[in-house]
Amino acid sequence: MKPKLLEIKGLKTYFQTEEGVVPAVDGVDIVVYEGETVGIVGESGCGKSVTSLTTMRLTPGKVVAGSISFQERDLLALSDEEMRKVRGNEMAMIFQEPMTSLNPVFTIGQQIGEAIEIHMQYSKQQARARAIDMLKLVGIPRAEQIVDEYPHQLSGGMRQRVMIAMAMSCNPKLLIADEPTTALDVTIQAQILDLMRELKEKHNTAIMMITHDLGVVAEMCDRVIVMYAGKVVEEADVVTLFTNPKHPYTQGLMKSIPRLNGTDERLYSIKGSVPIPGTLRKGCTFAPRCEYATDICRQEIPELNEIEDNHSCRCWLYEAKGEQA
Amino acid sequence: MFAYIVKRLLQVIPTLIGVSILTFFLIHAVPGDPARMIAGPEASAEEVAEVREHLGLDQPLYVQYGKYVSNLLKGDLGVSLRSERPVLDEIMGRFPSTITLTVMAIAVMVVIGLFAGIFSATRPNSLIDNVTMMVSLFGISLPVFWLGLMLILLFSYYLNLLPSGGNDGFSHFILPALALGLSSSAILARLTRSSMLEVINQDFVRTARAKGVKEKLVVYKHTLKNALIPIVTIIGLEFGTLLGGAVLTETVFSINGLGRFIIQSIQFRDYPSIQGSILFVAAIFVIVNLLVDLCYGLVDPRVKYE
Amino acid sequence: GNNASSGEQPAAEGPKDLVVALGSEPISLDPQDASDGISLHATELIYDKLVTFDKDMKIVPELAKEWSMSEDGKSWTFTLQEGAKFQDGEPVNAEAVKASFDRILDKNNKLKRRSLFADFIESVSVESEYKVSFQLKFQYAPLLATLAHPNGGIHSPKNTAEKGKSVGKSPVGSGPYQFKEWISGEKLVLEANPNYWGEKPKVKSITFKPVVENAARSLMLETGEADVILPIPATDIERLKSNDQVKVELYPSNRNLYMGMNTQKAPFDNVKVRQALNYAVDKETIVNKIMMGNAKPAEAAISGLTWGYSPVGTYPYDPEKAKQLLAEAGVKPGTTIKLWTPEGRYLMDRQLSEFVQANLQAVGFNVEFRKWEWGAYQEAIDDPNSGYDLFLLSWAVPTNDADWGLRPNFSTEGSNNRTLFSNAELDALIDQGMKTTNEEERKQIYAKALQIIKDEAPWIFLVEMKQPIGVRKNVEGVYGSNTERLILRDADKK
Amino acid sequence: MSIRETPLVEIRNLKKYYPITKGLLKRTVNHVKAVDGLDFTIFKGETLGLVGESGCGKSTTGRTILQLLQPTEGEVIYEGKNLVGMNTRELRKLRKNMQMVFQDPYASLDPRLTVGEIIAEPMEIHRLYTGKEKDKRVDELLEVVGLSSYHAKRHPHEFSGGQRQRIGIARALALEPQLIVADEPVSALDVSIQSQVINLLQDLQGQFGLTYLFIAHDLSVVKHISDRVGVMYLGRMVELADKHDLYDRPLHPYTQALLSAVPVPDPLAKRERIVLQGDVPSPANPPQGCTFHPRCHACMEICKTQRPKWTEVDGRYVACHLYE
Amino acid sequence: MSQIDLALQQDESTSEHAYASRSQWKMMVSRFKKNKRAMVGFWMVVFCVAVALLAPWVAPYDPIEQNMQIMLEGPSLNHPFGTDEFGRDILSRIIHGTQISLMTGIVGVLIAVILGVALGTISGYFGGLADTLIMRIMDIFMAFPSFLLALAIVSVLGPGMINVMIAIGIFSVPTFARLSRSSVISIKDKEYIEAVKAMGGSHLHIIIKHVIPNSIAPIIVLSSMRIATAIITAAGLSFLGMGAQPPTPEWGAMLSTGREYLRVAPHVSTMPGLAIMFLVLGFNMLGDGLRDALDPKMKL
Ligand SMILES: Nc1ncnc2c1ncn2[C@@H]1O[C@H](COP(=O)(O)OP(=O)(O)OP(=O)(O)O)[C@@H](O)[C@H]1O
Ligand SMILES: Nc1ncnc2c1ncn2[C@@H]1O[C@H](COP(=O)(O)OP(=O)(O)OP(=O)(O)O)[C@@H](O)[C@H]1O
Ligand SMILES: [Mg+2]
Ligand SMILES: [Mg+2]
Repeated sequence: MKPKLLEIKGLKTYFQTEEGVVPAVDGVDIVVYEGETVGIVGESGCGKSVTSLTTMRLTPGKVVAGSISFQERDLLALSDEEMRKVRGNEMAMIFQEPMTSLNPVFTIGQQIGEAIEIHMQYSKQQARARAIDMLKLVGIPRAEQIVDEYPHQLSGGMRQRVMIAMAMSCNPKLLIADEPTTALDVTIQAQILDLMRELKEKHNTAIMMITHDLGVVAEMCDRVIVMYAGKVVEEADVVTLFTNPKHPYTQGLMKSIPRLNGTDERLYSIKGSVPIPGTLRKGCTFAPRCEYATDICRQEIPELNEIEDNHSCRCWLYEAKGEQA
Repeated sequence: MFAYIVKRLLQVIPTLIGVSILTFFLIHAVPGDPARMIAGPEASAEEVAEVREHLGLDQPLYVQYGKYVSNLLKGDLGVSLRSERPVLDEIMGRFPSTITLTVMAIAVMVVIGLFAGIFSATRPNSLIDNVTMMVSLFGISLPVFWLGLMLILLFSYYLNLLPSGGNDGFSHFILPALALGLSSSAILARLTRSSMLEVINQDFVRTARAKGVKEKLVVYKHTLKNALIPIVTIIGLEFGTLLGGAVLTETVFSINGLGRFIIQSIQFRDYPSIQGSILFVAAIFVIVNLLVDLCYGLVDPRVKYE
Repeated sequence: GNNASSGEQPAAEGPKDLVVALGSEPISLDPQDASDGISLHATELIYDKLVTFDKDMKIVPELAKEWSMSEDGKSWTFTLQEGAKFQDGEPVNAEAVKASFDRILDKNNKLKRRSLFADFIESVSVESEYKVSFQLKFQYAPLLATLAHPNGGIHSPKNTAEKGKSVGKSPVGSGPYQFKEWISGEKLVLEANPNYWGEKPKVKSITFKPVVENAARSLMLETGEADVILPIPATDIERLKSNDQVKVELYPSNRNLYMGMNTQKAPFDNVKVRQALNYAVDKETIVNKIMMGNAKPAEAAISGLTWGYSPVGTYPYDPEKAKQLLAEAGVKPGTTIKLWTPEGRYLMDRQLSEFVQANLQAVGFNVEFRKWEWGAYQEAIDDPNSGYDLFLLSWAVPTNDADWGLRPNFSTEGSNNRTLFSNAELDALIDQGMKTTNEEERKQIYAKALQIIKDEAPWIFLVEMKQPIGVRKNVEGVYGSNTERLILRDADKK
Repeated sequence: MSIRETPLVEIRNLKKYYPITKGLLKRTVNHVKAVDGLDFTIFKGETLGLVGESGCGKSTTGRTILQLLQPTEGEVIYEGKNLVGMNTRELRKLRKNMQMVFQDPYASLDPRLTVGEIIAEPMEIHRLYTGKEKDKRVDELLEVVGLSSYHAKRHPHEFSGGQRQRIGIARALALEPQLIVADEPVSALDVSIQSQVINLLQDLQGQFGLTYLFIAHDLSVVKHISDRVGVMYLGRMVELADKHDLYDRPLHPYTQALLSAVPVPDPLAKRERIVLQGDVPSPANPPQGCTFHPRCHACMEICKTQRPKWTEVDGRYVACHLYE
Repeated sequence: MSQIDLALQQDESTSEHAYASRSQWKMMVSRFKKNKRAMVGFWMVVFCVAVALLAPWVAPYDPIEQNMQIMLEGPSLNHPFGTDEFGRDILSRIIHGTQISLMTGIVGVLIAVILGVALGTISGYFGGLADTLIMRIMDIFMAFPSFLLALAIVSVLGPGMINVMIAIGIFSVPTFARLSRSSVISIKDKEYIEAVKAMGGSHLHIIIKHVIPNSIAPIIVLSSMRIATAIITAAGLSFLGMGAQPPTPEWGAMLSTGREYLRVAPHVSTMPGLAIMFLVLGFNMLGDGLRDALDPKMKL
């Protein structure tokens, strides 16, 4: 087994809002091994982005519990200055919205070059040269010109490539990609996913891939983590998860998506809707929507247990190992 | 960029024409007969008619307007009824005081407002932020003329530090510029704060942080430059407020500027002077806003390509 | 300098600028066309007259060395100083004097002060280069006093020929100070005339600044920004008196403050209404509270300092009587009248008007109030039909003679008759007074006239003013004359 | 299939150009050819899916058919009557028969009205029901879409995205329309909610015999719900066919690429993927000839100059020189 | 019914809990109430309104009756704010002045709101030529510094409070027109408007029932802030002698006349200045709070 690159344990990130405390991330454990791609799926608002931002220590929320160790260093214990040196260097991130994630008033070259200047101590000219190289690497045509252009002059796909170029410019060990293709069309998405795969192979970068698209997960990831309402509910390698999902939520999710190669029969649907964080009652967060919910589900929160090798699930149904729904 | 400048310049023309039409008709809507005023109280009806004819006031309005504009293009704003000097001369004689006052007030506004705004925005909801914003609310609520009086009371009467009026030198402009600039600086502070806060929560700022950019640079490079657009706009607009406020400030501080000239002209019913000076101020304001628009091009690369 | 202290430069060469802060600015520097006191403060310096008043109001020579009167008193001959020059280099001679007077006598020139002279001067003729004679229409007692009026300043004929009406903006006379620049609303600068024929001016320049705000004016005096201020606001007089940098003088003035009304217009065409207004106003309080003692109630239409004065008495403050008279005249309570006032021209003018407003409200009028800046005000009240019913104004008598105190204001054809008052008997008396030479007889005539004026009440008679002038301690030779001129000719600044 | 027999709406040569204006005088310097000549028929009772990438003109098509946008050219024939150029009065009456369901469940309901008012509004406009009857009808509609009558008094912001979408559907049903244009009705919804709405739409179609024009960019969803599917590219329809034909045997190179680009939620499925180069060009200056040719793997010389015809091939339509 | 997925109906339990049944209005009120600054502003305004309404009863003295015996007296028990140059009680004058200032502010802004919203709505909703025309005209008005525009208008109309209100109304029209235009534009393309169009709603129906109610929030916020500006502007015009004429107890005019006594009796001009500030501050704080409650992202 490859060495652990990132290990998040029992992470809780809460927000103080007008309506009260919002436990956006409420007990998340994630391990990322070197060079692998881990997918995090879950519905809108389940805490995927907050988890990734907390890892970068960029969340405005408050980490109330847990630890994040990256290359054996406790990120939560670093000083701001030390953390700044990790960011963009060993650990980089790309965001969902390529339209808004680039600063409109600086040129592409300035923005890519910035990280290079900071972390690699390059001069302006050197940084620019490297920026051009990076643009070429991510398949941007006319890189020498594009480098002096502004984000608004580029299309969405190009901008996302720029974001990737920026993230990859200091050869990070870990790339956190928060829904990198959600805003893009399928044909462009295919381009970007190809690019990411390619880069990963080339640089042996581990990727933490956040998405709600099970298709993307299936194509890109080695391992998958399913989140629901701030918690990890299931974790398994990609094939196991798709062929043998355990948690009722994961099962429902799998059944409810229409498939290109599927039949015309009615879709399965999980009743009810995703709870708003902070309004949860006690018990399993999925219990109100769960077909199999029993009294214990409504009373107590189950643990995330390893029910098979490398396959964990947070559900009362599997409290006794091996038992199945 | 050049094409953009030309385009913007061309866009100003209709506005200026509109402005000239508006002032022209505004003044002509005034009750009272300018001919009568010029001819003097003892003049007979024939004499008044003579003056009217001489001034072309018997012609239809559009003809008068045409003449007015053609004179305007020659730089001729007419002759003051009061001083019998060309209005343009009267204006140019006073404009330096007004522009000195306004520019100093802008300086006050920018220095205080920008600083306070950034200061607040970088510590949102802290005690200091709340105090700054409360103070700026007070600032906005202060009438300029009252603030001026209070400054006189304090600095001229009680402390005897600065002159209370006149326009013979820099020191004479300090109090008026403070009075004029302070409430605008409060507005600027609030706007700077809110636009900084708005920008600071945007995705690209997060991107900058994710790159490992130093916090100082995040604020002053990535955030401020983006927040600058509304800030520059408000500076342009506040220039108008300051020009308007100059009327009051000049009165309070006995500065012989354009504002006071306008007041005097109004009190004197010196129509050519009112018309000329208001047009002049409006033109200055339009030009300043044009310059502000051009500044966008420097601040925001997206503007040029619109 | 007079009091030579060591190390001091000769004054005229020193960089000395005497700053004079006034309540408003001159209207015109053409003495023949200026009817406001402020303008005359300045023209007094630019122009010489044939004769002038000295500090004690005695008539003394100025451009005229000597003069003589014909037997019948209808022809006067003046012998001029030789060698006097106008500021543009033209000689001051009989031709120039004639040209100057011909200018004002010519009706077509429409000069504001024409009636001051035209009523009695028949013609002016040149006797020889330095001898000029005046032919009068009748024997005119106050002739010399009238010629001593600043309006009698002699123009450079070249300048009037060239500039016509705009002489008021670029004046040329033969006085000790000449025009330098005038930035409207900011300052009027006169500089010493290096070629002055008489005693050389002592300061290099005199700058008049209009400072409307009373408080600002006082402050300027205190800080030394101004060397002379006029008027001192009543509220500041006491305080300034205790300032050892400053001299405060209250010069007597022959200015009477009044509130005029359009006597041709209802309800003011009714003498009862006019009297009622006089009863309604509390002059004592005005004097004591508003003027803070710097005035006294007017006991006639002219001041006690003016020759020909006799105290005909004030209307007592009697609102009940006023109401009764109004009722008799059929004026309904609540009748709206418009009161206009200048602000900053006279001591406490606006306050006084507001007080009068309250007095009139108290007897049942609804008084609409409007205040003006002086310049605009003058124009506004020039036309009796421009909308006012009552206006605050004052009259000082620069000739210091009852004739000019009454004729312009009360004779039907009077140049300043804004009240449109017309009374045949009074017209006759004024005419008579002008033509009578016997002093005793004249006094009688004016006593009668003043009585008629009081009874007919075309004015609300208010107060006799004093002229509070503030001067820095280091300034000398500044005083206010009875005719309410600020005399700066001998001003010197240490 | 019988549903193919009666046309409900026929669209002929439909074009919608948005002017690009410049300068103070708003001179039109160019056009965005958002929809550039569409010909197709929607049959009674069917679901016609419309897919394509962002900006290809799907929404514009839907809105132009409903006359919410004035077409630049072309005809929309509804039951024999051309809607284009019809006077406002007549059109307003016909509007009862055609309704729309929107993409954004947050923006499509007036936040100031209660749910009851929202659903009642179309009835008020057409003066269909009044008073008690109207309230009863609102309750009925709420139940039809799976909500309860007590929801009527609430405001939209009190509902989740999926519930709001159902309110929007209830409103569309209020006038008992024949045609519903659904513009990406599930794109904004969470995966687990999406299927609820899809199922609802399908159920209602069965219940009320509705005809759908179903717009989406998610090919799997379109496939699931539609009978026939049209593929758009840059303002033009490139292919239209029965969904099985289309998905199993796409003719147009673009359709092929599109289908191959969709990530399949099956880690074991290994597929040959056609990755298209470049981005979708701007509809303001589309490429000459076949608008797809710069990205096409099967591009021929003719494609660069000539616009392919909309031709019928084996009962399906395609616009490609390969099949002419 | 049977065909409907029954599962759909079972989500009440969650929705019930998740979306508390509070109306939007109530939510705004509670957000407003939580904002301390806003509440202070609100009560300041309420206080002033009450003072204005009750002026004849709460003012201890007649505001225009002169009593020269007690002129220019400093604050005392009898006259908490002192007396002015005519011995009038400054407190009473300020109390009566509240009426004038409030009236001027409110009426002036009302004029602007009515004209501005009408023009802005037409402009934003219909677009095209009407839009271009209206907005160009507004641009022309905006080309004048607003105080100067007000001054020019008053100089044409003549001094007096009614004319001041008109002037304030006119010079604020462009601001309201622009704001309501921009919010109408942001609303008119909302899908719910399109939905109404699709169901056959007329333009008038859409404007009255949907566009105006939804675009009014920023207008309300702007109004309250604009009332503050209007009050200051009116006071400024009076200060220059273009507004209220004596003996009207208008704050700006009081301040203006008081400055002659700045030295000997600073309270004469200080008090009305504080009054202006109090009322204006109240409206500004209220406006701020309203903005935060109605739409914190609003750029005002
Ligand atoms: N700054 C914040 N303040 C308060 N609550 C927040 C904040 N950021 C996130 N949250 C809340 O935390 C929860 C998790 O948000 P997060 O962005 O991680 O979701 P997500 O899984 O990334 O969803 P999506 O798929 O929509 O991106 C949400 O309910 C959100 O409302
Ligand atoms: N009002 C408008 N003015 C100008 N251009 C417009 C307008 N509306 C749409 N367009 C342009 O027309 C083209 C088609 O737009 P449309 O909204 O129909 O696309 P779409 O296929 O629905 O895209 P999406 O999937 O993003 O909703 C786009 O290029 C768009 O920019
Ligand atoms: Mg997210
Ligand atoms: Mg669309």
